[in-house]
Amino acid sequence: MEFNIYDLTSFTSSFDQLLMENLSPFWAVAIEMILIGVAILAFYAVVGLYLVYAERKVCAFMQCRVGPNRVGPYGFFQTIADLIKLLMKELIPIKNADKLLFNIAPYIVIIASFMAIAAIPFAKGLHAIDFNIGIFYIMAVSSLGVIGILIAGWSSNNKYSLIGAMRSGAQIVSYELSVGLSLITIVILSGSLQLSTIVEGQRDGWFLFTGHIPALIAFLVFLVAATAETNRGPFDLAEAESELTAGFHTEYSGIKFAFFFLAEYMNMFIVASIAVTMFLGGWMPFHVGGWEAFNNIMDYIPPFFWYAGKTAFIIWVMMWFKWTFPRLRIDQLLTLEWKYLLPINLVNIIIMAFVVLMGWHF
Amino acid sequence: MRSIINYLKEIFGAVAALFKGMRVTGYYFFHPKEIVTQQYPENRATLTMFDRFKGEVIMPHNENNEHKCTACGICEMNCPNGSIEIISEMKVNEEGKKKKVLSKHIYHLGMCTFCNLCVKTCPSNALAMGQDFEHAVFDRSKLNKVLNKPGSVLMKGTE
Amino acid sequence: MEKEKLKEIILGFIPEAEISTDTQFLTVNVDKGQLVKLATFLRDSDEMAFDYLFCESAIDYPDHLMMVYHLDSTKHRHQLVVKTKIADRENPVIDSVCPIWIGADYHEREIFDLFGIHFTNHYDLRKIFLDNDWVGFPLRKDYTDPVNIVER
Amino acid sequence: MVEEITKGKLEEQEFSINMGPQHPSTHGVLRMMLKLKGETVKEVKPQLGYIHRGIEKMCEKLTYQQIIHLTDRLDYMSANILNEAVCLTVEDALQVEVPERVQYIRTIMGELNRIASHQLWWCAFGMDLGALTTFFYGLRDREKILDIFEETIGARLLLSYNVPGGLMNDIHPNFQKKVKEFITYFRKKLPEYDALLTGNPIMQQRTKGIGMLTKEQAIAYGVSGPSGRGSGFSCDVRIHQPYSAYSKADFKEILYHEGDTFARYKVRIDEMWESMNIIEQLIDNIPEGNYTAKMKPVIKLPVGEYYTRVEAVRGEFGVYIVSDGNKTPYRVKFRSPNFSNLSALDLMAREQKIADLIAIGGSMDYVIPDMDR
Repeated sequence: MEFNIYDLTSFTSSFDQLLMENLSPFWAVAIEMILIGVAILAFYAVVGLYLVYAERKVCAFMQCRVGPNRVGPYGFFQTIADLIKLLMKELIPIKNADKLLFNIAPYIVIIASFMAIAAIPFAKGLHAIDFNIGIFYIMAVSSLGVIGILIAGWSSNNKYSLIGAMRSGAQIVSYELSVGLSLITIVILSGSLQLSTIVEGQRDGWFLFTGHIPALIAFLVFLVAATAETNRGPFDLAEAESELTAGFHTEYSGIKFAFFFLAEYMNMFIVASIAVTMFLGGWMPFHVGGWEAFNNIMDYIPPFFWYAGKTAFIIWVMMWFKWTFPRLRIDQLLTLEWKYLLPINLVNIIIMAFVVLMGWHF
Repeated sequence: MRSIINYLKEIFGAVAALFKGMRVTGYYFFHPKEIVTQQYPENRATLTMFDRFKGEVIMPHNENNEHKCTACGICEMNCPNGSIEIISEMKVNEEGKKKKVLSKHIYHLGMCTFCNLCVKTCPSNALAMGQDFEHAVFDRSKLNKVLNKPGSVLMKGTE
Repeated sequence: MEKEKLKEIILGFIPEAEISTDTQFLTVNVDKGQLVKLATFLRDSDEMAFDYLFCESAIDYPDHLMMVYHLDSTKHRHQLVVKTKIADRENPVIDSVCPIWIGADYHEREIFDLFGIHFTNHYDLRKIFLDNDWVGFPLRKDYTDPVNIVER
Repeated sequence: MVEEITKGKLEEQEFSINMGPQHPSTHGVLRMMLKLKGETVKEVKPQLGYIHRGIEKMCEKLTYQQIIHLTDRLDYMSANILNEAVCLTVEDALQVEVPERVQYIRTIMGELNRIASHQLWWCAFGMDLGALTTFFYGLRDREKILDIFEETIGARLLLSYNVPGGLMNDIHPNFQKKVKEFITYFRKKLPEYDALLTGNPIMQQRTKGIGMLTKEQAIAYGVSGPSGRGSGFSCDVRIHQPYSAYSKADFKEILYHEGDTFARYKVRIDEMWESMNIIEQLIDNIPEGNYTAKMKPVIKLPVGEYYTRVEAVRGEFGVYIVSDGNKTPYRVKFRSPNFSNLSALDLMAREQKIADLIAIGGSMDYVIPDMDR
């Protein structure tokens, strides 16, 4: 099977060569970095804004409402208008707040999510850095955000914020475990930590299908744990609107609040991307063994669209969670992790290791 | 062993119940026909209020610019909030009798609680409830309305 | 239980109580010194079992204040009204029934706030609605407030 | 500081936190002073009075017809039932026999009001637990009732429909048809509530065994209505002292004995079914007749004291009128259910988490204007 038609590797590598030939290696790398940085920045802003829009539309439809429909057709520019509003809003200085930490917290949160995006393979060749420990890197970086949340809660000089931040800390420390373990299950199956290898390994079938039941369980566990890790849905204890008014970002206004807000949606995007890369074959098209014609048609859909579609689906599922379920209490949240997800996960890893050892996977 | 079975049962039961809830929201997501939102300013043309809707107190006038208010002051007395003020004057009518005539029926919309007592107690049915509900104004003083139209007179035959 | 029978039992316990049976509920007028004694009896005796204080109010009459307790029995489903006169309008003091019916707590705080009746033995007698520096007792008949009360 | 920590001098401290008056889940302007230890609530001190309007004082200056519109503004979610209470008191005092038609309509309106209120409670309770979608489903269904009200009465929330002696105006010709339509509609939608929230394991974990209130405590604190019935306190005035047309309908009192938040939740859900039963029994049998009894334009109650108990949505509502024979009452006391229910909050919320406090508050269904009066 060949699907080189949409292979972007040749394009990116020729561009790289062009720069390398004409410039010193230092400048070539510098220009590449700037270009990639700008591209990611733009991508980040657009995706973040439109995820907010998507969330508002999705929840509106689930609630028998229309959702934003005033700014532009179907309210398409609503979030851009919101962003402009947030940019122009006053940044309220908080009395007795720790100025340095208070100002630095939103940046930590948003930088953490920025860094994670760099390692995500969007399509063949459309990949900023292909680490050999890619998945490990994403896990490490994406969990940095909690430091920002803790700092925000601590420095706001507000008891609600503090409670929210502490909840968030406890939550992420525990759920990081489940996220890691469920990904390790797939790493066992693929035998690699490198994201490009993992995606390539799913050429003949996504890991969700080839890995039998253990992969399915790992996927479900990952979905739950990832929702928890992004402070969303039924696990939004750090914000817990009805209890803590707004939790850790109670005292933030204007663009600083927007940073938290954007980072939340980008984190959702990142975990959805990880889920797609690890379980649903990344940018690989959907193939059914034996159906050549069907597979060929699938190949004509560009890999980026495959990737985006799958990510959108996962994000939609996470939104579905959020708009259906009530929030858990902090002790129940920890019970769910330590009494249910973690044991299931550990057993699951052993089963997966056994399956791989015996060669029972496809 | 039993505890493990119970443990698994618990998990599956919970997941099934969660899925039941998701089915409800999922159903509405895929059925945009169930949307109940009214597009308010756009549907102004078709939006009709119920006949009995209590939007404001009005004084109906007929085509000859006549109303039925005899300035008896019962509505003013019955209003619990003091939102009605009646200013009347004594005038000599054609028969040479002195009679109370309404000069201004002042209605403070901002103080009205729409309890319907003025309409209910009016002995000559001079007042009614109007269906207009868009009362927002930029100045509070605009909420003080004079209900009788300028130049209007008492309808013939109303006592 | 019939009003007459209730009357008999209460008179047997406190002979000097004035009881009227022709009102909606059986009404017992007691001296304020005997209130707690009567209340304890009403709650604890098996025949009475008035365990549910559903309303407690005060009335300001020109020469005295009146406390009114509306009682219900969830066991026998009979009702009773206990009334107590407080003669001193300047410095009204009465024993709290809070230790007997804990539900009286908020009602007594409200009465303390709006009538200025002081309850002894109440565990947490604070103003409930008004500010701590509010002067006067609004529900009394002689209360005047030229700013907030507009007379017509 | 560092020395203190290393010497172990710095003990764990309780800290106090203000919840409200501006807080998303205090359902109005209730302010609670909490003492917390970590996430555990050690003490709740409610502070009232943020919308104290002195309605009892105002009533002393108004005639009996005018009082009605003030009772709307107590528990605005059960306005019709509160109106009815005042009307019943006046009618009792004057010994006026109201037409049977009026009694039927009052009962139906009251039950519709109860359903509407429980629907809003359900929305808000879901929101308190963090399930935001419930809010819209509840309001969507409540809209149908409000439309029925609007067509007949002309108002949606502050109804002022009852007047001493009868009703403000007769029911709209469409009324019966619309009510029946609503009941068939809502019988289909109510199971959806169960699927979305009642059966949800997260919700059940959040509510079962939380905020315990025993029957004895409920009676002692005077916690009535659905909150009291969740503790097994049989306090339904509609059963024990039937008024209006309740004696003509066959219905049962919803009682749960667990006394936790989930029991209170279930009582309200079941009450919606039961209210629909009552309406269905009465709606086709509304007798013909006048919509008001003959009343004098100026109502003067005979000297004396009058007390009426009705079952409002949140519990037993009482009107205590002391008359000195004038056209205005000498003293009016409203026994509001929320006021008594609130006094038990501290007892229920102690040693629970903050999130539980919100759930308990939601299950008690507070309406703040009713407390403050």
